[in-house]
Parts: sequence; C-alpha cells; structure tokens
Amino acid sequence: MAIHEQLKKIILDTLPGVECVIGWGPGQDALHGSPVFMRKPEDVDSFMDTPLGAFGAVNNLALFLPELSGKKVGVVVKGCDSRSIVQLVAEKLIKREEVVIIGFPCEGAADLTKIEKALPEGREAGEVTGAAIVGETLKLSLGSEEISLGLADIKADKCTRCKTPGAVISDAFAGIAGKAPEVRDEYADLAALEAMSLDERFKFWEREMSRCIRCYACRNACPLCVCRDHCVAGSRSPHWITQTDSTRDKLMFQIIHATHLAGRCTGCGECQRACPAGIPVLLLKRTFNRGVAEIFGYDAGMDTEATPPLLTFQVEEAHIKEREWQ
Amino acid sequence: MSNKFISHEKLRDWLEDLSARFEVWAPVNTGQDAKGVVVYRPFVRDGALEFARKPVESAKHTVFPRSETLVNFKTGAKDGKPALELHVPEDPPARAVFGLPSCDARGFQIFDPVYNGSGTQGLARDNYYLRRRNATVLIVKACSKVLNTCFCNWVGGGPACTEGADVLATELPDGFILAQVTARGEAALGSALLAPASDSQEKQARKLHEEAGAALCAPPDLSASVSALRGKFDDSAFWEAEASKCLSCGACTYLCPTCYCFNITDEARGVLGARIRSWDACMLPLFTMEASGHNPRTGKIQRLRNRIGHKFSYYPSLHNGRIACCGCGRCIKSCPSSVDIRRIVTDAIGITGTAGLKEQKNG
Amino acid sequence: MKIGVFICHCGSNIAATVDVLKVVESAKSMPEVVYAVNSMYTCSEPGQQAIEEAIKERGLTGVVVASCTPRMHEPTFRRTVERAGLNRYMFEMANIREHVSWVGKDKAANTAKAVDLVRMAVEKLRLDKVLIPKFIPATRKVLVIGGGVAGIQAALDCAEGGMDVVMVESEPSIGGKMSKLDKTFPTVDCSSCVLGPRMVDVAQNERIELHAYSEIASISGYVGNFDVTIRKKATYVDWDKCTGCGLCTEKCPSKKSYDRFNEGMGETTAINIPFPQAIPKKATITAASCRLLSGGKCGVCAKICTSQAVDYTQKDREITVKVGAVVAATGYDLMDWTVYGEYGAGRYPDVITSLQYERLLSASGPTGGHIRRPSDGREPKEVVFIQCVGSRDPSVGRPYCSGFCCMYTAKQAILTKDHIPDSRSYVFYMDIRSPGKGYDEFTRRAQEEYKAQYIRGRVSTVYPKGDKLVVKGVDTLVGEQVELEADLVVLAVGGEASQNAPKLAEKLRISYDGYGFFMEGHPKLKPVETNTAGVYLAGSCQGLKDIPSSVAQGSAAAAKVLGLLSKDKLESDPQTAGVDVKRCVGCRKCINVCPFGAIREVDMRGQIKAEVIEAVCQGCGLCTATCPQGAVQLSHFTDNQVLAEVEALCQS
Amino acid sequence: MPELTENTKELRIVGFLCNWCSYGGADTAGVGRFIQPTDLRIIRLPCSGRVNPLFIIKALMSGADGVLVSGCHPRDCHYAEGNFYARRRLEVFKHLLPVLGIDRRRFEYTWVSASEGPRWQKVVTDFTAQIHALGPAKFFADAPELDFLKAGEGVMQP
Repeated sequence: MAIHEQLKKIILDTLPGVECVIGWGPGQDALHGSPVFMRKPEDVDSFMDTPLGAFGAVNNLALFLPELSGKKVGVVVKGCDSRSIVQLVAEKLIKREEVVIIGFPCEGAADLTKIEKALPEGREAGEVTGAAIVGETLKLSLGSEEISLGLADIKADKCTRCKTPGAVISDAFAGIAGKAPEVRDEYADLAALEAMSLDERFKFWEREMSRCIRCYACRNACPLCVCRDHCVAGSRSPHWITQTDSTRDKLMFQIIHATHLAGRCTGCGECQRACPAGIPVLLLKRTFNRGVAEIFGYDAGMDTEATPPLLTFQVEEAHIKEREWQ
Repeated sequence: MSNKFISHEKLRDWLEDLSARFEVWAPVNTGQDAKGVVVYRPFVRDGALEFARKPVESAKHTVFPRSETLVNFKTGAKDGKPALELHVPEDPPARAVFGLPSCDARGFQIFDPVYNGSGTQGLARDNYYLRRRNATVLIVKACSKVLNTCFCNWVGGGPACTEGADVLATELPDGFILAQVTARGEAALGSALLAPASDSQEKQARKLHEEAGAALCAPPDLSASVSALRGKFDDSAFWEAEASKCLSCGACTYLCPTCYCFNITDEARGVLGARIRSWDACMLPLFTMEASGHNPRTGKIQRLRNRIGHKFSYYPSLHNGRIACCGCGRCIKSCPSSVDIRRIVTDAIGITGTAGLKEQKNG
Repeated sequence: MKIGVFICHCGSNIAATVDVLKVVESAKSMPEVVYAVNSMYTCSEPGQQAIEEAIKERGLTGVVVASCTPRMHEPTFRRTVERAGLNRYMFEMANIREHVSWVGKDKAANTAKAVDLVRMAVEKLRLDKVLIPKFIPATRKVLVIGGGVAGIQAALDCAEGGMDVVMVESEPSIGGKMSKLDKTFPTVDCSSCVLGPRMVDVAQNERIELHAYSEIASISGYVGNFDVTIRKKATYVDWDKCTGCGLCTEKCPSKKSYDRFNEGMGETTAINIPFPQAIPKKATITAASCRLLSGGKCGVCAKICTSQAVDYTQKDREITVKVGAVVAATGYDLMDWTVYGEYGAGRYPDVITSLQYERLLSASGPTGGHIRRPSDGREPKEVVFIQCVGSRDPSVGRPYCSGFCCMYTAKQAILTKDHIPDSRSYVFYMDIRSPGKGYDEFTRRAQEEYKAQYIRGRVSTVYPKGDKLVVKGVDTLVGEQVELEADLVVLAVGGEASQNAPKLAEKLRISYDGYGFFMEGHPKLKPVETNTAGVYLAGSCQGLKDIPSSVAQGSAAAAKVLGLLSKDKLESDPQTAGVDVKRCVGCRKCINVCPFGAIREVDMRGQIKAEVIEAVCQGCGLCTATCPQGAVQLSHFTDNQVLAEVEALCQS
Repeated sequence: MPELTENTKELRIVGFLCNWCSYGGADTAGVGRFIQPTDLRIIRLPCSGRVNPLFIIKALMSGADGVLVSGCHPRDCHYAEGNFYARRRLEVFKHLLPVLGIDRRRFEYTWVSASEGPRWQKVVTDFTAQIHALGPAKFFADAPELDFLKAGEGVMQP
C-alpha cells in the first residue's frame, strides 16, 4: 500500500479520538499543497491527493498545535516537523498527551522557490497548469509547454541535511522508518555568506531587508514563536522597533526573532518559506543554531526532556572561554 | 491623439527623460539572480528592470507609502513650561509608475472614495493621500500572460483593462506601444524619444490583449457576495473551516493593491519626533486591540472573516456595489498556507467558481 | 513632566575637569527639562535645600542630580526629593565624578561625556514610574540553623527580644566546636563553663524550639514567610521518653563505635549520649554500630531502659514550620589534614589535630584530662606544634588564614605546661597573627612565661624514630635547619566551609564564595546580611572567626532579625519585576530562570500567567531579559528605559 | 597598556555594567584616579543577567561603535546566578555579529569586581583601543529613514 494510503488509514483510525487530524490537502494549484484540518472521515479523501503527493507536504503543521492546546488533535508530520513538536513538548508549550503524532518515512519536500528558479528565464511558478511526479522527475505543464525537473534539484535545502527522515517521536507510523542518514550540517549557506567581506554582508542584508513589507509571515509561520499576538514587533512597551518603513527596524525585527529562537530553533525553515519577499531570514537563525551546537553540543527538537541551553547554565562552562578577552 | 511607441533599446532613455519631471518607479529584480524577487523601485538606469514576471508586491506603496511622516515635532521648554514646535513635511515629488499591471492601477480606484471625501461615510479628505495620488502618473503594462492565481475578470477587470490607468503600455517583441488613457497621461508621453505607433503595432497589441483575456476562465457571478457574506457573519463553523489553516500574518493585506488601512504612531528620540502613518492590517492582532487590553477580534477566524467580508460585502455596500478586490491574486500566490480568497467567496455564495487558467488541471 | 537638573561641582572634584556651566546649558535643552542649575556641593545641607525649594517653587515632577556615584548618594537624594513631596523614585543620578571627572584629563571630552550622562539620566527619568512600597504580613519567628556558639547566641538574643525561635542542629547535641574545647584564649577559662549555661538556657527557654539531630530538607517562601521543612533523623530512641539517665550507654555491648564528639580520640557505645553536658541530654543509636540494627541479635538497651524509650523501628520524619527570618550559623569543618602526607597526618597515631588535642586536655575527654599519647598512653614531654596546616597554603587550595590557630596554639602550649610542668613545647609558625584584645600579650605569655619555643619556619617532614617522632624543619630567623625529637606532634589544622554549605546555600538562595563560605551582603556595611532578604549569617559559615567574633555576629544577626520582624508587616522594595498580564503568554521561561523562585504560575480565567511575588523578587531583571514578549518588566530598569538610555547615548 | 593619542576623535562606546561589581569597579577606578579614555558611557543595570543581548545590537544599529558588557565574576553574582545566564547568552550572541557584517570585536563582555579598579582601567583602555583600531562603525548612521527625526527648516509654531 502506498504511504499516503497507509496514512489515510491511520488518520481514519485516529479521527474518533481527536478533535481533528491536521494533514496536507490540495492548494490553489498543481504545485501547492495546503494544510487541511480533517474532522470527518470524508475530509480524509483529499489527504495528500495532489500531483506532488508527499513531496508537496511542505507546511510544518506543528505550527497549529499551540493554538489548539486543550484539545486532543492528531497531526501528520515529516521528520523535521516532529522536531518542532519535540521542542514544543520540551518547553511545555503543548502537552504530549494532547497530540497524536502520525509519522511517515519522508523522502524530502519541494521548495517552490527552487522550482521557479529552475523554470526558463521570465517564466514563473504561477504559470504552471499541471504537474506530475514520474520516478525521480517532476513533469510540469505551462500551458502547452512541458518541462521536466529532477526532484533532487528542487528539494528543500533542509532535506539535504536531514537527520530525521522519520519522526523523532510518533504515536503511529506509516511504513517503515528508514535508517537515519549520516549527514553533517556543514552550514554551506552560512559559509557562502561568510565568504563575503563584512561590508558586503551588511550590504547583502540591507538589500534583502529593503524588500521586507513587515507582514510578519516569518513570525507567524514559526512553530516555536510563543508570543504570537503579543509580539514586541508592534508593542509600545517595550518599544524595540518603530513602525517606520526602515531597513534598520526591519532587520532589527529579524534579529529579535532569531535571538528569541536561539537554542530553540529546529531549522524547519518555515520562516523563510513563508516570506513573500524571498528574504533568506533562516540564515540568522542558523547562525545561532551553529553557535549553540558548537558551544553546547545542542540540537533543538531531539529530546523532549532537554532544557534549551539559554534557559539553564553550568557553573563551569566547558566551551566558553570568557576570559579569552581580558 | 495617436499612440506612441518606444523600442526596448530606447526604453531606459525615455524613462531617464521622464525622470526630469517625475520620480519614476518601475518593477526591478532585487534578488541575487535572474529569478530574484521583483518589486517596485525608483528607476535607475542600470537597474534590473523586469517586465516578464509579475511583481510580488502591488504598486500601492508608490502612492500610499508603508510609512510616511504626517508631522515632525520638537519638544522643549519655554519660561519653565513645556513647549512644542510642529513642522509639516513638504509635498512629495510627482511620480510616474511604469509597468504596473492593470489590477494594481485599479486598486487605487478602491482607495479613492475612502480618501478623497466622496465616500458615502463622512467627507474627510486625506490630503496626505491626495497630494501623492494627484501627482502620480500610472503607466499600466497590459498583461501578456496570466497566472493561475489571477482573477481580475471576476471583479470587472482584465489583463488590459484601462480603468485606473493614465497610460496603457503593451509590450511587443521589439518595444512598448503606449496609449494615452487620461489627461494626466499626456504629461508622460510628451517626449521626443517616442515614435508614433504604426497600425500593425496597434493590431498586434489588440491581439495580445484578447489572447491574455481568453486565457482566463469565465468569471462566476459574484453579485450575491454582499448578502451572502452578511448572512455568513455568524456562521462560526463556516469561518472556522475556512480560517483553520490561516496564520493570521499580514502578507495578504500588505501585498494587496486595495487594502488601505493604516496606523498612526509617534516615534521620538529625545526632543525630536515624528507622527507617522504606517500600514496596518486587519489580519494582525493589534489592529483592533483596544487600550484596555480587550480585543474584539479575538482570533484569526474573526480577522479573516473581516478581510473577506470587507472586500466582498461591507465595502461594496458602502460604495455602489463595487467589490474592494481587483483580482490580482497576490494574497493567494504568496499565502504561506494557500488560503484562497476565491474559494471562500464562492463557498459563501454557494457556487463553484472555476478558478485560475483555462488549461489548468488542478490537483 | 517637569524635570529639574542639578549639576554638582563637588568643590573642584568635578569642576576642575568638567565645565559645569556648559553641562547646565546643555541640560536646559533636554526633553522635559524646565530647570537646570549648578551647585557647589549638592549633597550638603544648602545643596539639598536648593533641590527641595526648586521642587516646591517650580513644580518639578522629577529630579536629576549629576554628581558622584549613585552607590554613594542615591539614598540621600531620594530622601531629599521625598521631603519635598515627590515620590522618591522620581529621581535619577548621573555619575560625573567617579566615571568622568576623576578618570579623564581632557576637559572638553569630559564635559561632552557629562552632558551625555545627564541626557541619559533625563531620558531614564522620563520613563520612571511612581513606586510605592507594599506591606506584607510576616511570621514573627526565626529559624536558626546550627547550634554552635554563634547560633546559640543568635537564638538566645532573639528569644530575649520576644521572638519565637526554631533551632536546627545536625548533631545530637548543640554546642558546636566550642563544646569540644577545653579552655578558651586569651583568658584560659573553661570552655564548657562558659558555654554550658548558655546551652542550658537554650533548652529551658520557652521561646526556643530545638530540633537536634535534624537537617533542613527544603526552604521555600520569602522574607517574612518562609516555609521550612525539617528532617528529623532517626535516633531510635523516643526523646520524649528518654530521661538521659545513661544506663543504656553503660550496658551497650557494642563499645567500639567511632566517637565523633571526641574526634576519634576514644571509642564509644552504639547507643550513646555524646558528652555529659549534652543538650538535649538524650541517647542516640548509631545504626551502623548497633548489633541489632545491623542485622544481629541484641536488644539490650531496650530491655534495660526503664522508660521504654528505645524504638528500633523509628524512621526519619519531616516536620514543617513557618518562619519570618533565617539565621545560618552552620560553622565550619576542619580541612582534610591527611593531605599532608609529609607530616604523617593520619598515619602516625601521635600526629594529631589541635581539636583532638583539645579532647586530650579536657577533663571530660577520653583521658579524663590527662595528656596521654594515643599510641602508648604515655605522657609526652616534648610536644611540637605545627601551625598553618591547611591555612595560607595555596598548594592545597587553602590560601586564606584561618585566623584562630595562632591563638589556640599559644593556648595549647600554655596548657601543656600546666598539665605537664616538665614538658617542653615547640611551635613552628609562619607569622603570629594576634590582633585582638589581649591576644598579643597572650602569645607573649606563652613564650616568655610558659617558655614555649617559637620557631619561625615550616616543617618539611615528620617521621618516626623508635617511639619518637623526628620533626625536621627550618628556622628562617637564624637560617638553620632544625631537627627535633618529639613525643607528640599537634597540627594546627585550618578550617574550611562545612561540606554541606553549598547545598544549604542553594536551599536558602544565597551566594557562597569559591571556598563555600556564605557571602555577606556587603563586606563592610552588611556583614551579617545576605543578598536574600530575611536570611542572615552568624559565625564561621561566613568566614572563619574566633569565639568572640562569632558571638558578636550571633548578636548582630539577632539584632537584624529583631529589627526586621519588629513590625507585623514588612515593607518591600518596590523596585521589583512586574508582569503585564495582557502581554504574558504563560510560556514559563521567567519562572525557569528566576534565581529566587520569585515568579509563580497563576491561572487567570483558564490562561496561564506569570506572577511576581514582590516580597521575594530581588530585582535582578533576569526575567526581563528572558521574556520574549517583554511582558515582565523590572521597575526602573524597564526595556524602554534601557533603550531610551541607549538612544540618548547614540543620538548625540 | 596601549595608549591613545591625544587627538584621536572620540568614538561612541556603550557599556552595560552590573551595579554590584563592575559599576563599583568603575567607581573604584574613579576613586583611585585611574585615568581612562573618555569614549565609554556607562549604563547601570542591576545585573549582567539583565542585559538582553538585543540591547547590544540595538546600540550598534543606533550608532554605537562598540559595546562592552561587564558583570561580576562567575560565582560572585550578587543574585547568585545572573551572570551564568548572561555568559551563555552573550557568548551565543557573539556569533550573530559577523553574519550581519559587524566586526565581532565591536562587542566584548568581561568580568570586573568592585575592588578591581586597575583592572577596570585596563579593560576600558584596551577596549577603547580595540574600537579605535576598527574605526567608526557606519551601519545605519546615514540611513535616510532617520530623516524623520530631524525637524527641518521652516519650523512653524502651533
């Protein structure tokens, strides 16, 4: 039985005991999936019923769990999504017993930006009229035109460094979890930025952030952003940033978001995916992820019993040489 | 007056020529590669102008900036008492926006009655809006292709609709044909660099307009949306189902050519400060937050209901039935959760609207 | 807001390197400043008067004084503005002396810096809020942890002042180290004659509730309202029934138990009363030595006890008490002297510690007050004292001076002569530290009257030779090697913080230094306070000290407790954190990090919110730096205030 | 100790100091007349644990050329644990600066006790020299969005 059929069966079995099961259904076009909240058995029909199938299961559905706390819900997760759940549980932001986690062996998810970049010059993803996955290729129709793209080339970056193709924790699992791949995150994206001079890096951010429209999709797409409606982005007390359309304040917000996620971010990349202006905001969070891994050997979202490193301390820190300066 | 033509080679010369009289804005690829994000930027000669892909954002900020200073102030003391000095910023320069799609230009027509005092509710004239609006020439570029999120024809527009445009430009293989629409458009076309358009060029342009229009599905009848959405107002199950996946971010509203809401805040440092107006969005929690801490729109369900209701019911009922949506599709295209305004409206009316492009085979 | 700014010349201290008038002029154009003036000495009476007058005449609602460090005169000026009717927290200081005029030579640069600091203070003041102290009810009862001389003094003084006292002692008897001493310096009066009656007073005082052989399991709460759980360790004897007759100790067949009270100089029975003057005078069974409790057959004590007090099934039990204040008087331990292998410490029976020697000197000790060598019971004639064993020795991690060893060594040399007139004492010392009343005279008496031979230098090695111990050292005054043959070697072992001190400190939420000694609130001005309100220190747990100093601290701590709890309600410092419940999302991050347990989770109409217990909050602001949505703000150091200060510095 | 030349133009250095140790250490340096460069301005906070790392970037983005944080030595915190948290947060935060294009050396944190006047002098002197070696930072100093804060000509009375 195909994975999505197995998942449907698990979802149908889960439904009677939960408020709803959150999964992926069709989006506005052939390339887009969309979160679907399955409450009735007939809602399950459209689950993963899209041309891209599991490859189009892009959204991190853990996002919706905190707002549903108090209700028992099921959620279908990719491995990376499960890490968000682990972190939410570790921080007691959701209750483990209120979530039924349904995992499956994820083989990667699509990156729409990469698909658009792979199209011929001047063409855009919105022109796509049909899609199908055939073997390792994605076949796209743009009107009468047919274009084939290799799946490996349009997979999200996070999939190439994924350590958890199966769920870290789950209550039900479709199929058999593959062996966790031996991958090391080399932070190639950061290295590319760091190949620039300091001045160029600053100009890079200035240029990228100038596109920001302050819609806060990055924040609202982040499953670990706890403040939600109470974000400091709009508050007067504290008044961290002005409401002016200034690159400085827009960058400041990204720094605030990244700082609040330091030691907590699982690198799911939803912030960057959600950004309508295509700003690589994940880079800032990954900077902290790398730092936290170096200093504390800590990777968020792997252990429900762990304390985020910035909410605790050691009297003697093994990897902090604070006396190096002075 | 006959139509004009400017070749691709001379386009930048003309825009530069235009820059003597206007602050010219145009779509620019601001990314790191050929597929970078296209947004509107002030024209610079060596900028990466792009007309092939639709700008991610609408052009509304060229007239209605994301933030603008309403008044500068300086606090101080005089004779042992606090004192205040005020200063209103000077008028902004005249602008010409080149290459915006028709839907973006139509968006301003939805702004106008709200800000020019002609609206049915109140007669306030917003001079900050009007002084920019009246000094801006909109040179619309007819769409040669449509996207699967486009639905301008549902709300009375079309790929080459001239409503709201001062000039209509159509891109031909070798250049742009420019048709004057309003008197204001004439100012932009008074350049020696422009040649008269030939009949065959005119014909070509008309053909392109027809082809683009034909690519869209036939529009459903939305005339019932005003009453349908009003009827759905208390149907919490309906709105919960539609809003479950919404993130309650501001992407849809801030990309929208017709969302006109704003916030006013004072930003000060020491004795100097400014009262600024900045965009606000009904999808964000602070929009309806009251000073007491009470928020009448408690969650995303109420917020999404307001956004759809405002565009397809409340605004039309105040403005002669005009729907406050220009069908640009950006809210759908850029929604991180694929919330589709077309579907919500047709669901509310209880009809099935075939969304998107004719050839499209939806998932 | 109407702000007045007062710039101090401090005579020439500030004016010499800062153009004060220029600062005044600049201040006049700062936000909401309606008055700015210079002042020769702002802290002087006319200086303060001028502030009061300006507040009244000009209707000032906030005041900035630019002068010395706020650590010096902030309280002074707060009182000044309060006298003029302002809230004392509507006041800020700019430190233009310590941080400007005294550390910079360039007058123009100093002046610019002073202007910046004044602007910063003005911007902060603009966001200051009126703060009003709250009053919290307090339990008028004190917990004294430790029943040594310091704890006894604190307990008795508190009881004398009308305060109820709960005393917790980990040993079966109170008395502490002092109860083990034979005599005390410099008066050579009997230690138990001095201490004994005080111990009895503790037992008899109706206000004092004594829990011996007990430990602190946990402490929660805050000043005025601590909840203490005391673990009463199993003694296997019902102390309510035990009369302390001692019959059981005579009949107990297990007589080889380690005698803790006598520092191992003798042996004792499994069921025992540590010493005749013990308070409470009750028997305790050492389970490990007891034949019955270690699995064998016996039960002799139970049979013999006339009051049926023995209960082999007894378990540890916990009781809880509510107190308003805590005095920690947990004393010290001797450092592990066996690290000095070169002295044969722990290997040669006739190399003993000074405390063991006290037990040999004591009439109530294992030898009945006759000095006898542990090895053969012979009276020693040649006694060598080695000082600074575990003091002033960085090589064993004890760089500090224990403070009391010089004096007790002199005392022991004197007592040795008293006990054995034909004996000779030798003292190897580094320096003689005797800065107390009658102390130096005392060490001289030891040398001059009692002929103790003081040798300035360290001992390199001690080794046995026949029934003697050879002590090799150096006399640095004459620059010669010294070699002595001793019958007994007494090591003046230094003290160290109690092994359990750090654990207790964590329960009390007080700081401790790198050695484990508890940190006082201020080294000069708050010697018995800690940084946790309502927790005080007495005796050697704060740092090693002799009996008079310990007693003085005991009294000082008692005075602090009596002062604190003299009213039914306590005034809390309003400069605490507060939660904006409208912004709080209940993520609990602040609760996790608060070092004082000052934030609790409350349910507000089904939503989790954080709540600061103002009386517990010490105002560190860690929560404010932790809260992602800025819902917890520390009064007077809010995010907006710090941001305003940053902007004030960066805009200029 | 590196000396600054007399005529070097002052740069903007913001210091965040805990009240109990480092602010006291700076006072001690003052009492001892330990002459220091004048660039640094000190913001007094109760504890280094009060330092939100975002204060640092806020200062740098608002026009500071350097930021120094100083607290009690580890184990000596007046509040027992504040500086332990600060140490972790500040250490992690250091990683962000170079990615933003800000020289890492524009921010340092250190520990100075209330008795360490001479040490405070050295810290200030060395850090000031370090910032002077890097020169002025011009992150957003000339950004047009700041214009709104500058009341223009032709001020009119209300």
